[in-house]
Amino acid sequence: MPENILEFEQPIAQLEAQIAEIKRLTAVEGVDRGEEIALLEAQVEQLRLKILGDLTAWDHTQIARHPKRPYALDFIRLMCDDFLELHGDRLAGDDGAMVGGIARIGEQQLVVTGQQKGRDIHERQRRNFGSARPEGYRKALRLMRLAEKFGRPVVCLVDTPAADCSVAAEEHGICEAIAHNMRDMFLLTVPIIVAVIGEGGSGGAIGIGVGDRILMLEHAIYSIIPPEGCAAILWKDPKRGPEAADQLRLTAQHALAFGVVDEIVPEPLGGAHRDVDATARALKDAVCRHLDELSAIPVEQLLRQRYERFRRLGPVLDPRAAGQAACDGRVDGDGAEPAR
Amino acid sequence: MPENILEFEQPIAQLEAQIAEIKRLTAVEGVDRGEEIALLEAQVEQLRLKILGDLTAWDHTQIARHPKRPYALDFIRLMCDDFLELHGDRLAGDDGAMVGGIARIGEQQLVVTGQQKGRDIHERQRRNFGSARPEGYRKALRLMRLAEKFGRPVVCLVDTPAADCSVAAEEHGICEAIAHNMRDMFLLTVPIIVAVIGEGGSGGAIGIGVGDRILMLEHAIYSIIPPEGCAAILWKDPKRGPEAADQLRLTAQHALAFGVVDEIVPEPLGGAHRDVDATARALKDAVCRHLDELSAIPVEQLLRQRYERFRRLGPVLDPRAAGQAACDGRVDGDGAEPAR
Amino acid sequence: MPNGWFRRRKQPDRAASARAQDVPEGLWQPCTRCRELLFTPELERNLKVCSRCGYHFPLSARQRVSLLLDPDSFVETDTDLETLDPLHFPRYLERLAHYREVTGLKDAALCGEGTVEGIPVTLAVTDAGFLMGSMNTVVGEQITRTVERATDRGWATILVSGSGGGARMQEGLLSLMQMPKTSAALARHHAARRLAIVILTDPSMGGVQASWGSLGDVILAEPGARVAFAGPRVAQQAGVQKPPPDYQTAEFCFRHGQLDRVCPRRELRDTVARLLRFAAVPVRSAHRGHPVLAR
Amino acid sequence: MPNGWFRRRKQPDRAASARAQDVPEGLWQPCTRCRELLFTPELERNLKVCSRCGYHFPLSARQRVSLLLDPDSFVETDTDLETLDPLHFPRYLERLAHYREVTGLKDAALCGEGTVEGIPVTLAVTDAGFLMGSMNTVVGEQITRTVERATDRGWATILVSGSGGGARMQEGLLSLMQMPKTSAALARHHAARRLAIVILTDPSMGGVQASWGSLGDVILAEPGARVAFAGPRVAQQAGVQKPPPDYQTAEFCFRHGQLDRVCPRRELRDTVARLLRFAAVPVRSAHRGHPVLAR
Ligand SMILES: [Zn+2]
Ligand SMILES: [Zn+2]
Repeated sequence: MPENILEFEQPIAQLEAQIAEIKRLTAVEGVDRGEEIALLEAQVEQLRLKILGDLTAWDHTQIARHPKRPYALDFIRLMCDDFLELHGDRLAGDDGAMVGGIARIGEQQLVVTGQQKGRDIHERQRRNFGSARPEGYRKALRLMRLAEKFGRPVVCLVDTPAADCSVAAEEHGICEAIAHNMRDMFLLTVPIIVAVIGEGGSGGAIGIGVGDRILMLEHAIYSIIPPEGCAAILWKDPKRGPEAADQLRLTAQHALAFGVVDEIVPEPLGGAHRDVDATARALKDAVCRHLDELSAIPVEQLLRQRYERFRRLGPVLDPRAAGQAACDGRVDGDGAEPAR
Repeated sequence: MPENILEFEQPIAQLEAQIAEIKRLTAVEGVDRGEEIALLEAQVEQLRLKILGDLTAWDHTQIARHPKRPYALDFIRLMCDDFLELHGDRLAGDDGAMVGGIARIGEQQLVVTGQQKGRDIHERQRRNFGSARPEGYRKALRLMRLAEKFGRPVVCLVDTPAADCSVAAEEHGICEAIAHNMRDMFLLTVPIIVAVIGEGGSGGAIGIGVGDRILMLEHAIYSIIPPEGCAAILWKDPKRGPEAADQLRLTAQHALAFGVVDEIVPEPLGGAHRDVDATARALKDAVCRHLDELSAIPVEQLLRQRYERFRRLGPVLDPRAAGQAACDGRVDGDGAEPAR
Repeated sequence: MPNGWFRRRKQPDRAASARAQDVPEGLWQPCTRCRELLFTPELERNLKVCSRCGYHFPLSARQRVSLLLDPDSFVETDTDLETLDPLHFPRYLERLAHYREVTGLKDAALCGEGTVEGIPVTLAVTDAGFLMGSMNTVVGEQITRTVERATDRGWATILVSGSGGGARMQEGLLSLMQMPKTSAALARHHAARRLAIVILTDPSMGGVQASWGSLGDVILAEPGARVAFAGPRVAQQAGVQKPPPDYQTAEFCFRHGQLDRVCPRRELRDTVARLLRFAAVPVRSAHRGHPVLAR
Repeated sequence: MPNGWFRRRKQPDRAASARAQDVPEGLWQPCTRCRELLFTPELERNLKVCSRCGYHFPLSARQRVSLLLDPDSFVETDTDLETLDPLHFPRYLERLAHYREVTGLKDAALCGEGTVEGIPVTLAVTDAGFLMGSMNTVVGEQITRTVERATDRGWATILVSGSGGGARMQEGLLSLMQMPKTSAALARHHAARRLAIVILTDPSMGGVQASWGSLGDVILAEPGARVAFAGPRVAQQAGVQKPPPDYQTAEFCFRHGQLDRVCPRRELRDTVARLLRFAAVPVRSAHRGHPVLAR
C-alpha cells in the first residue's frame, strides 16, 4: 500500500490497489477482465463520492496537512511566471519559513509571499515546519512595501501550523512582528489577495492574512488553535483532536459562513495533492479574477473597503442597538451551507 | 594634583595649585599675601589665554574626549524639562549607547536622541563606550518617527568614537541601520537639529547626523577616522595621532569652513567640563534660536533646503562646468578662520 | 493624588468585593510573591504594590480606570455588549455566567472615556479576572470602538491589557479575527496621527499581545508582568529549552527592545500624562494627512 | 548573450591591459583561490569566473558596464571630475596620479547611462582597482549625479560597489559627507518611487556599505564578496573574537537578512533585467506621490 494514505482514504485506496493489481494481471496473463475492472471502477467512484464528499472537520484537517499537499512555492511556480525570490528582512535574518519575491501572472507584475513547509526532513527543519519567525513576517512586509512602491498587487499564501514561539522568536518580537504586519497591511495602498492554501494557523496565519479578498482552498483549515491543542485544554487529551476540530468550526465552509473568507476555491476530489496542477489552475483563476476586480477600485475606496471587510467580523449582541447584529445571517457557523 | 588634567593643561594646573596652596597658608598663618596671589592670578589668566586660546587639533581631540566632559544625558537634563526616556527599537534590543525620548524646552515639545558614553567603568561597558549598535540607530529612527507623527522637531546629540563593529553589529546590519537612518532623516517632515557635542566619529556620527542645522561645540571634533587610526594606516604608528589629528582637519573650525557645520557653539575657556551649566545654556540658546527659525519654514521648503544643504558638500573640479567649484570659498579647510 | 484612589469610585466595585471574600481575615493578607503579611488598607494606599518586594497585585478593570483617569471623569460606554456564542461552544455560556457574577462585567473588557490631567482620552481595559482577559468578539468590538471613538474625536486612546488568555478559543475564528479588526482601528488611528498608549499588566499574551498589545506609539508595562506570545504550556510543547530566568516577563521584553518603559504602578499616571502632553497640541497643518505612516 | 562581452567594448580597457601585464604568460593564469591554471580566453568567456571553484575574479569598472548593459548602449557622463584635495593630504596627489595611470579612470568611479534589455537606466560603478574603490568627493558627486539623473528622468538606477576602502580618509570630513549626500539622492529617488538596484562586488565595506551600498530596493552580491562595515583591521582592534568562518562575506550578510540574493556573475544581468521589468511600467496615478515612503 502506498504511503501517505489518510485513514478515511483507505477504503478507496484498497479498491484502487485492487484495480491496479487486476490490470497488472491482465497485462501479464492476457485475460480480458475489463468488465470486472469497469465494475470496480464504478464502485470506487461511488466510494469516492460518498467518503470524500462528506468529510469531517478532522478529515479536512488531515488533508490540509497532507505531506503531499502542494506548498506555497509549488503554487507560486505553477501559477506565476518569472518568479524571482527575494530574501531577508534587512534587519537580522532570512527566514526559510517565509518565502517571497516578485512574479508575473500574464502581464501583471506582482509580489507574492507565503509560509513554506518542507518536503523532506532537512527542508522541514530549514523551513521550521512552516512556522515563521519575526524575521519572516518582517521580510514579508518589506516585500509588500516593494509592491506598494511600484503599484503592484500582493498575493499572500497562508500555510502554517502557527507562528514560531521559540526563545529566539520572543527575543526578536514575534508579537510585534505579527501586529505590525496586520496594521501596515491595512495601510498598504495596493490590492492584497490572501489565499489560505493549507493550514491557517492562528496568529501565524493572520500575520500575513489581511487583504481585500480572502480566498480559501476547499480543504484548507483556518483555526484559532490546532484541534489537538484545543482538546488538550478542554479535555486534557490531545487525542480527542477530531472532536475539537468539529467544535472549532475550522473548515473553509465555516470560514465562509462567518464571513472570514470571501470565496472557496474548489480542490480535486480528495484534495489538492490528487491533482496539483488543477488546483493551481483553479487558484490562479480565482486570483486573476479578483485582481481584475480590485485593480479597478480607487485606492481610497480600496482601503475603506478593506477596513469595513474586517470591521464587521464578529458581530455581537448590542442591546442598545437592538436587532442589528442578530439580523446578520452570517453569524452562525453551524448554519453554514457549502459554497458550491 | 587633581586627576583628569590634560597634558597641555598642566602648566595652568600647576599655577592654580600654587595659588591654592598660598591661600591655604594665608588662612593658617594669618599673613596677608594678597599681592602675591593677585600677581599669580594674573599670570594664570595670561597662561590660560595663551594655552587655551591656541589649541592644536590634538588638544581639541583631548578635550572632546575628556572624561569629565558633559555627555548627551547631561545636556538633555540641563537643556530640557520633562524628559521622559523611551527605550527599544521594537525589533531586537535596547541599545544603551543610544538614548532618546520626549522632552520639552519651554513650550516646545520635542524628541531628543543621542549617543551616550559612560562615566564609570560599569556604565561605560553598558553604554558600549558610546559606540551605538544597529539597535541604537533603529531606536533613534523610531523616536524620530514619533516626533514626525506629532509634528515635533528632533534634536540629535552626536558623541561617539565610532559605530559598534562587533560580530553582533554586523549580524544585525550596522551598515543598513546607518544608511537607512540617513535616508529617512532626509524624508522626515519635521525640523532636525544636530549638535556634535563631543566626538563626531565617522559613520557612527552621521547615522544620526542628518539635519537642517548642524551645530558643533567649540572643542568637539568631527572626523572620518580617529587620528590614532589614521596614523596607524599612514605611518604604521598610532602614537603619531597628534600629527594625524592636524592633518585630518577635524576641529569645529575646519568643519565650519568646509560647510559641514553651520555654527560653532562656544565653550568656556578650557572646555565644556570647566562649566557644564554654561555650556548647556549656550547650546540650548543656539538650539532654540534655530528651532524658531526652522519652525517658520513650510515642510516642502524645509526638505528641499535640507537636501541642498548636504548636496553642496564636497565640491569638485568639473572642467565641463569650469570655475564653478573653485569659486566656492568654503572649499579649503586650511583657510579656516575662527568663527567668533 | 494616587492616595485614596479606591474611594473615588462611585459604584460599588463588585470585582473587588468578590475578591475580598477570598482573603481570610480581610485586614491582613500575604504577598503573593514574598509572603509578607500586608495590612490591607496600607496595601491599597500603596496602589496594591507590596511595600516589601514590589510585587504588583492584580487590579480589576475598574480599579485600573480609577488609577489612570481623573476622579469622576470616567464615562463607561458599550457596557452591555454580549457574545452571540457563534460556535455554540460546550459549557461556554455557563462559564461566562460565572465570570459575570465574579467580576460584575458583561465580558472581559471595560471601556469608555475620561480625562487624564484634564486631557480627554478614550480607554479600554481587559480584566484578567474574566476568563484570563481573553479577547472574544465582545472584547474585540469594545477595543475597536474605543479606538475609533478616539480617532473620530482627535483624542488619544489608552489600551490596558490584562489578557493572559490571548484570543479566546471558545469563539474560534471570530476571536482570531479580532486581531486584524483591532489592528485596523489602530492603523486608522495611526494614519490620523493620533496617540495610542498601550499598558501591559500581568499577564499579557498570545493574540492580544500579537495585535493591539504591540501597537502603541508607546508601550509601558508593569514590573514583573508576564508578556509573551506563547503561554508556557505552548512553549513547553514546542520544546523551548533553557529559557533565561526572566523569560516572558516585561523585563525580558524591555531588554529585547519591545517596550518603551517598565513602569512601576505609582508612575503610570504621570507617565501617561507626560505622553499625552507631548501629543496633545494639534500638529501643524503642513505635516498632516500622511497617506501612509509606516513604522 | 554574456558570451563575448569583452569584445563589445569600443575603447581599449586600460585597466585590463595594465593588469594583464601582471600575468606571467598571458594565455594562462592561476585561480586566485584554488590555484588552478586557467586558459585566459576561456576564463574571459566565463566572465572571469573560475570554472573549477567558482571564484569571481575582480572586474574593472568598464568590464562591469559591459557585463550589465546592452552592447554599445553605454554613454559615459561626468568623466572629468577631479578632487580639489581639500585637506592637502600628504602624497595624495601622487597616489591619485598613479591610479589614474593604472586604471585609466580619473577617480574611483565610472558613471553614465545605458539600457538593459532596452530599458534605460543610469549606472555608476566603483572600481576596486582605484584606491580600493574608496568614496571621495568625486565618487560621491558621481553617485549623486547618477541617482539624480535617474530620478529626474523617471528611470531606475544601478549602483555597483567595488569599494573596499569605504569613505576615503585623504579627503576627511568631506569624504564622510558623501555618505549623507548620496543617501539624500537615494531618499529622493525612493520618494519618487523609482527603482535602485545595488550590486555588491568584492570588496564592499565601510562608509560606502553604510550609505548607498545598503540603500537598494534590491541588493545583490556576487558570491564570496567581502561585505562588511569594519575592515578586518578595525574589527581586530575592536577585539572581535571568534567570528564565524564566513564572517563579513556576502553569504554571511545574506544569512543575516541584509541581501536579497547572492547572485553568480552569470545571472546578474538577467536578474537586473527581471527587476527592471517589475518596476518599469509607471505606477497608477492613485498610488503616486507619497510624501514619505519609509522602509
Ligand atoms: Zn512582596
Ligand atoms: Zn578557482
